[in-house]
Amino acid sequence: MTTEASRGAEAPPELVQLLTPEGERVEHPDYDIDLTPEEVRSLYRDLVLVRRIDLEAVALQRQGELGIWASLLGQEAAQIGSGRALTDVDMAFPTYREHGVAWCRDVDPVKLLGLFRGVNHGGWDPKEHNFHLYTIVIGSQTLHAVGYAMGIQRDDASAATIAYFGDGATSQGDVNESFIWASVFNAPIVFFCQNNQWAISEPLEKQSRIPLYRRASGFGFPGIRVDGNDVFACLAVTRKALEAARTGQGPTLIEAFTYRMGAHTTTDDPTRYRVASELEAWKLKDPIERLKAYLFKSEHADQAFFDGVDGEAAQLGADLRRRCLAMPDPEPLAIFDHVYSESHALMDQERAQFAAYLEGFAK
Amino acid sequence: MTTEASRGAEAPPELVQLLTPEGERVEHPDYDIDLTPEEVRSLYRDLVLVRRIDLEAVALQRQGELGIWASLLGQEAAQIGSGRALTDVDMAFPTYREHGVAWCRDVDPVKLLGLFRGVNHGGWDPKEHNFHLYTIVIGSQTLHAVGYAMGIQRDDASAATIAYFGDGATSQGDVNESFIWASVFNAPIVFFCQNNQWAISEPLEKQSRIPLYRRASGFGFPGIRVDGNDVFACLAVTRKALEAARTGQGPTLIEAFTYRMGAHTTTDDPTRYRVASELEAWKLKDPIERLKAYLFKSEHADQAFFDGVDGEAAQLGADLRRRCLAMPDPEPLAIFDHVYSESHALMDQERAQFAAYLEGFAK
Amino acid sequence: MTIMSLSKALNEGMRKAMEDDPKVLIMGEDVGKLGGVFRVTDGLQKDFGEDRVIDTPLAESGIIGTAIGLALRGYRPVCEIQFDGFVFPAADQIITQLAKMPMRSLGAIKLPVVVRIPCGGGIGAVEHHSESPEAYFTHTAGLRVVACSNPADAYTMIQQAIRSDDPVIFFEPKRRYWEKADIDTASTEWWPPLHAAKVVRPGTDATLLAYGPMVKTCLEAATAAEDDGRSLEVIDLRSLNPLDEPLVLESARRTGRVVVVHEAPVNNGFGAELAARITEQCFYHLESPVLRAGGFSTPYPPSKLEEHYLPDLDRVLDAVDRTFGY
Amino acid sequence: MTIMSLSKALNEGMRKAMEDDPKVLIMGEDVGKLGGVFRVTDGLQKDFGEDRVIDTPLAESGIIGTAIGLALRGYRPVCEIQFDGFVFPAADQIITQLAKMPMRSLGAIKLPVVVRIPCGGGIGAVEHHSESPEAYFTHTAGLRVVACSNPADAYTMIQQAIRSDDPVIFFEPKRRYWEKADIDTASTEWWPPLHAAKVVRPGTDATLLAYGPMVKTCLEAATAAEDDGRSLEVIDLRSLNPLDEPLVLESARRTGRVVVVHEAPVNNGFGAELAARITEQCFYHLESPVLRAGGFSTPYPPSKLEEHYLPDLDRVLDAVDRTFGY
Ligand SMILES: Cc1ncc(C[n+]2csc(CCOP(=O)(O)OP(=O)(O)O)c2C)c(N)n1
Ligand SMILES: Cc1ncc(C[n+]2csc(CCOP(=O)(O)OP(=O)(O)O)c2C)c(N)n1
Ligand SMILES: [Mg+2]
Ligand SMILES: [Mg+2]
Repeated sequence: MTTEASRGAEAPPELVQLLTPEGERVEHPDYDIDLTPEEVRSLYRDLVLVRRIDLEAVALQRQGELGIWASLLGQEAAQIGSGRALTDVDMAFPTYREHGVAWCRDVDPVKLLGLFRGVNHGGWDPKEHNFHLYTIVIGSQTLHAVGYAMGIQRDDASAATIAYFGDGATSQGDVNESFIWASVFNAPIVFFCQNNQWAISEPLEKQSRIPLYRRASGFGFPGIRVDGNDVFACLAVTRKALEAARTGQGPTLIEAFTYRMGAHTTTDDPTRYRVASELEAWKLKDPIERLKAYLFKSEHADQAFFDGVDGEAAQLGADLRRRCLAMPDPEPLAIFDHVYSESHALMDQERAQFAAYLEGFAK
Repeated sequence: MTTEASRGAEAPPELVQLLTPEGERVEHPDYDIDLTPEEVRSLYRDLVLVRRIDLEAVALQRQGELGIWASLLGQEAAQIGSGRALTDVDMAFPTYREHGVAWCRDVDPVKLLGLFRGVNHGGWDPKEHNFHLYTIVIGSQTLHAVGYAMGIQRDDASAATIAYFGDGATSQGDVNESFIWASVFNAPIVFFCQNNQWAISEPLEKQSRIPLYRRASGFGFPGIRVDGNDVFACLAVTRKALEAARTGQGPTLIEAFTYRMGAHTTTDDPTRYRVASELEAWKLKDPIERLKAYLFKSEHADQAFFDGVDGEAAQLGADLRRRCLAMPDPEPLAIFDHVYSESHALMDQERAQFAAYLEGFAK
Repeated sequence: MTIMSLSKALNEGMRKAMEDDPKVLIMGEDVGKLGGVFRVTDGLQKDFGEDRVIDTPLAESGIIGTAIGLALRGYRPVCEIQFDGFVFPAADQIITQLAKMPMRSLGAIKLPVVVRIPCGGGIGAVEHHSESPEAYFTHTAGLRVVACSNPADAYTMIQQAIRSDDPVIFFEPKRRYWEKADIDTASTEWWPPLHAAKVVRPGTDATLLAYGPMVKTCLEAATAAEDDGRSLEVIDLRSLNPLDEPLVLESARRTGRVVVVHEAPVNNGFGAELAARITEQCFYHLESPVLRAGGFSTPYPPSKLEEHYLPDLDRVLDAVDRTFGY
Repeated sequence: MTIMSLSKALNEGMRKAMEDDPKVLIMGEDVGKLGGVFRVTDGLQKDFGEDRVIDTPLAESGIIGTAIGLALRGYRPVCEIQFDGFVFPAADQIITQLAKMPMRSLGAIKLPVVVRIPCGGGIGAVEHHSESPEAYFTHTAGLRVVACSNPADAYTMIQQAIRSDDPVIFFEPKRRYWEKADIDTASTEWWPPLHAAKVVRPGTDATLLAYGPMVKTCLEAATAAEDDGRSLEVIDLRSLNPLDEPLVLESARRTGRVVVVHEAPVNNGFGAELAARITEQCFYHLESPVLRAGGFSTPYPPSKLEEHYLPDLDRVLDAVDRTFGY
């Protein structure tokens, strides 16, 4: 099995790259991007801040403040690049790991912690941010995203939908059905697959024997592989795909070739199934380091800027920790809230009975 | 919508054909077949007899002897061609329409009638014929077929599995999951899709915007489209795919491009959703007519032969009718049989209670 | 007033809902030109177009999953599952997403999705075409589950279900599709709430609880029982979740004898919930245990056996007799 | 004798089954190198190879569907569903194929497939990781449904389930995986049949019926009740379908009071079936209705609320008190 090859450190030929691991800008025949120094610095800031949020969450879990956490470590560029390609009217459907995209959609980071702390199952209003709730059942959200895109068509709106999912998710029936619906209805959607090489302990070859972006060809729409650790390339490729969707050209599958640098979640132990050398190889392709190198070389930023961002990050982390600890626990009777949006006899009955029961204890 | 184009009468270029609708033998770079006149006549006989079985079943349904029937009219060549490509050790997983394949697997035609008459849900022993029971839930059997093929691998046997399904089935999650399993495990399986242009009232473009055989490319294995009304081509293409499977070269998807000349089932009314001209166009491509024309031209058969086959068909039909009417109804208590293969307290209890209840009436 | 079959009443109800609200969509397999295999959506695509009456690819999970997405965008999809036995590929989307997403969102999301399921046996069909899967859904919190039993209710209940902001699993009694009744679609008279049960025949000696196809069977049983001098009350539950408990309990206390009738297998069927609930709350009023006349705890048999499998007038009366044996 | 956790007991049981029968296979997500997220299959791939311990693609329908195919070829697959809440994508293959194919074949086909499902809450997990979906399967004819509650049973029951020629849904009490007990794997002593229930604590005043994770909770409740001078009998059902009716009914008749305890939502849960069945057959022996202490009829709540959602010692005793209120 070509384990190394299929998730190896050297990028396969067909991969779109605009910024090398060494921080060199390179050209690509079909994709280019033209950013002001200001915009590049802003992307760098995004990357650093979301990594900091992630690190803080991992720490909070270690200290028992969160039940579990799914780290995005290593996938910052894929998430910020695609997330910044979205316009306000576009709608995003995340998995449980898109903390970077949430950041781009202005979801207060502390709201992401709610479900991992166990105070709720989803703490923000999707409509407010055009960012759907995290979905834990692998692949389900891809169908929701296509349905939403069909709604956009019926509204005659110029907007697009983006559905996030992982390499493992590509094996689920729902994800493949979403490809079918999207192509048959020519829905305005971008399928953004973060191939981080692993589905918990299973390497990519347990899900596919060919590069994932090629899956789209079987359904009649374009698929493309992008360097998922290159924020420029992710931004450029996603922008183009979203624009195609908005202008009636239908779906695109983007495979962001990246790496899950951390454990699957804080409860996972990767040493049981993958070799340390793999991580080392990928560290050389770190999405933040390469952008930092580029900013230095291009003299778009100086030390003061980097120090500033680091300081901001430190503060963001401290602030997040403080507000996490301050999160109120839900009331016992909240168990019965929002199960139905209209009144429901059984909910009223069980709520009343449980209230009386708790009363009894109070006495 | 290119309705006509996608299920039009003129065969698309990429289609493998060895016998034209006019009965001319043609060459194909990758596929050929070398049959003795005897073998060709035998294929003709198969086609005529299964059509006769089908016609008789339709008549039986009209007369109320069957609850429903799914006709194979027009798909004889796809089924006989692929069915005759199978060896005894190969295993076939049909839908509910593979009466022609059942014929090739030596399943007594009257046994096919059981489930349509309502005396059972499946009347033959799959192991005895290496022909699985009919599966009504669209797509489910494709996963069973892949699992069976994985078993063949574990047995180190030189055998293959063939999974039958329709154009509509390609939209089901299960079918796409079966493609994934097959490619990841390189299972010895042939996916035989009879694209008869319709899923009840839905034309192909409701399931896919590209030719179905191309679906395989998204999963990393070969897909090929064959003229489903050409028994030679179906035999040649299926043989090659089965041999590839048996020799460790993994799965192949075959799209047999054909046409459902009858209603979806005897309860369906196609006039509600398709134009008569479509059927007329396809009649010119009838699988039996073209082989008959070939046999005449090649002088491999004379009128006496054709008369003989017709006589055999008439007898088969009469015989089938007689034995259908003679089928015994199941006993009431059979409701509880075979639900579990080992004894089960609840079955025993309910069986006893119901027996007593029936007793009560007897008295 | 117009004489209408149950299937036509559903068709008219959906038509009305689509006229009243442009956000209402119909989606499913063969619901367009064909009008569905039971013609329940007949003519709707012709009149409302392909954007509002959508022939979908052949995949139930896809139907429910995309319906959820459309609902998130503000639409009100009415999904047709072609037959009861084909709802299971959609089980995950219904149970983990449709039922739970509103609570997941702390109320920010409403999912006004109706899932229409023709259900039950008695039409001589092949496997998977005669099942009664309601218990899978009554056990799933977050769903409302209703079943119509006659044309008039079909006409009003489908409209109420479509208006509901919660997901509704809507069961249609297949074998009653062709039953006719006089319906006044113009009538502005008050409609009973979607979740209200109905006493369809008052009685004093025992209560028959039914829904969907078994309501008619129970009414016939009650008529037959009358000749033996037994007065049976028949209640059409109409709604399984939530249950109209007050009405059911009042009747149970009054008659002291209850028989639950449904086509689904008895084992862990909805009848079990009714029996447990009624017994808990009417313990001292019951002259006999709540008995269940239902399908046997086996897969649905070949159609030649369905007359034996399904509860019929005799099986219902046999159960009633047994309640008098205590 | 070796001290073993419940998860280790399952692991040893499967190892034994694989040694005894080369046709036994393990399949599922992450069951190989990782040994499953709960390590229940730890080390099995190393010792039996990738052909017998199969890391599958990430799709539950595919897992069950291909397991059926392997069974048709003569294998005995043991499938792991990673968490209770992820069994639903496989619902169609389990309900329409695994459960019904043997009957469909008139007995020509046997499907010795085991579906292992870690179930229940109490471990502070996120959504979909704490559910108790047993009622969906007890209502599905053709399946055998069992639940182990302790290491010793885990060791024997998993082997018996694998030996069964019928499909078995095998529930494992997640939060009890780490509970330890002394197990004599060498012992040749008689094993109770897979479908036999067990009186795990004899008592005279009331009967507690439980299975899986709630057995321990009920034992604790019985101990606490003793101090109030109440003698509670605790029965570990072990098998939900078929049910060990004789043992359950005998106890119910003897004590006259029964409380059913499970984590699943009460509404149409398995407790409803027990209540209906017991009441029907012990009507004159019951001093009070069979009461149910279970999860509320809502989706499983965020983990900060699970201690309130799940029946605990107090909720069980409260139900017991109420049976004495009649
Ligand atoms: C239907 C379903 N099955 C199993 C799981 C358990 N599970 C959670 S994450 C995961 C792996 C997902 O891998 P991938 O799609 O590559 O996403 P990643 O976690 O790598 O971002 C699995 C199996 C689940 N959440 N949903
Ligand atoms: C899961 C499922 N959904 C719906 C149906 C109802 N149904 C029976 S046949 C059919 C169309 C199948 O079309 P296709 O796959 O092209 O096969 P064909 O009948 O044309 O041979 C449908 C929707 C079913 N049997 N199973
Ligand atoms: Mg991954
Ligand atoms: Mg077709």
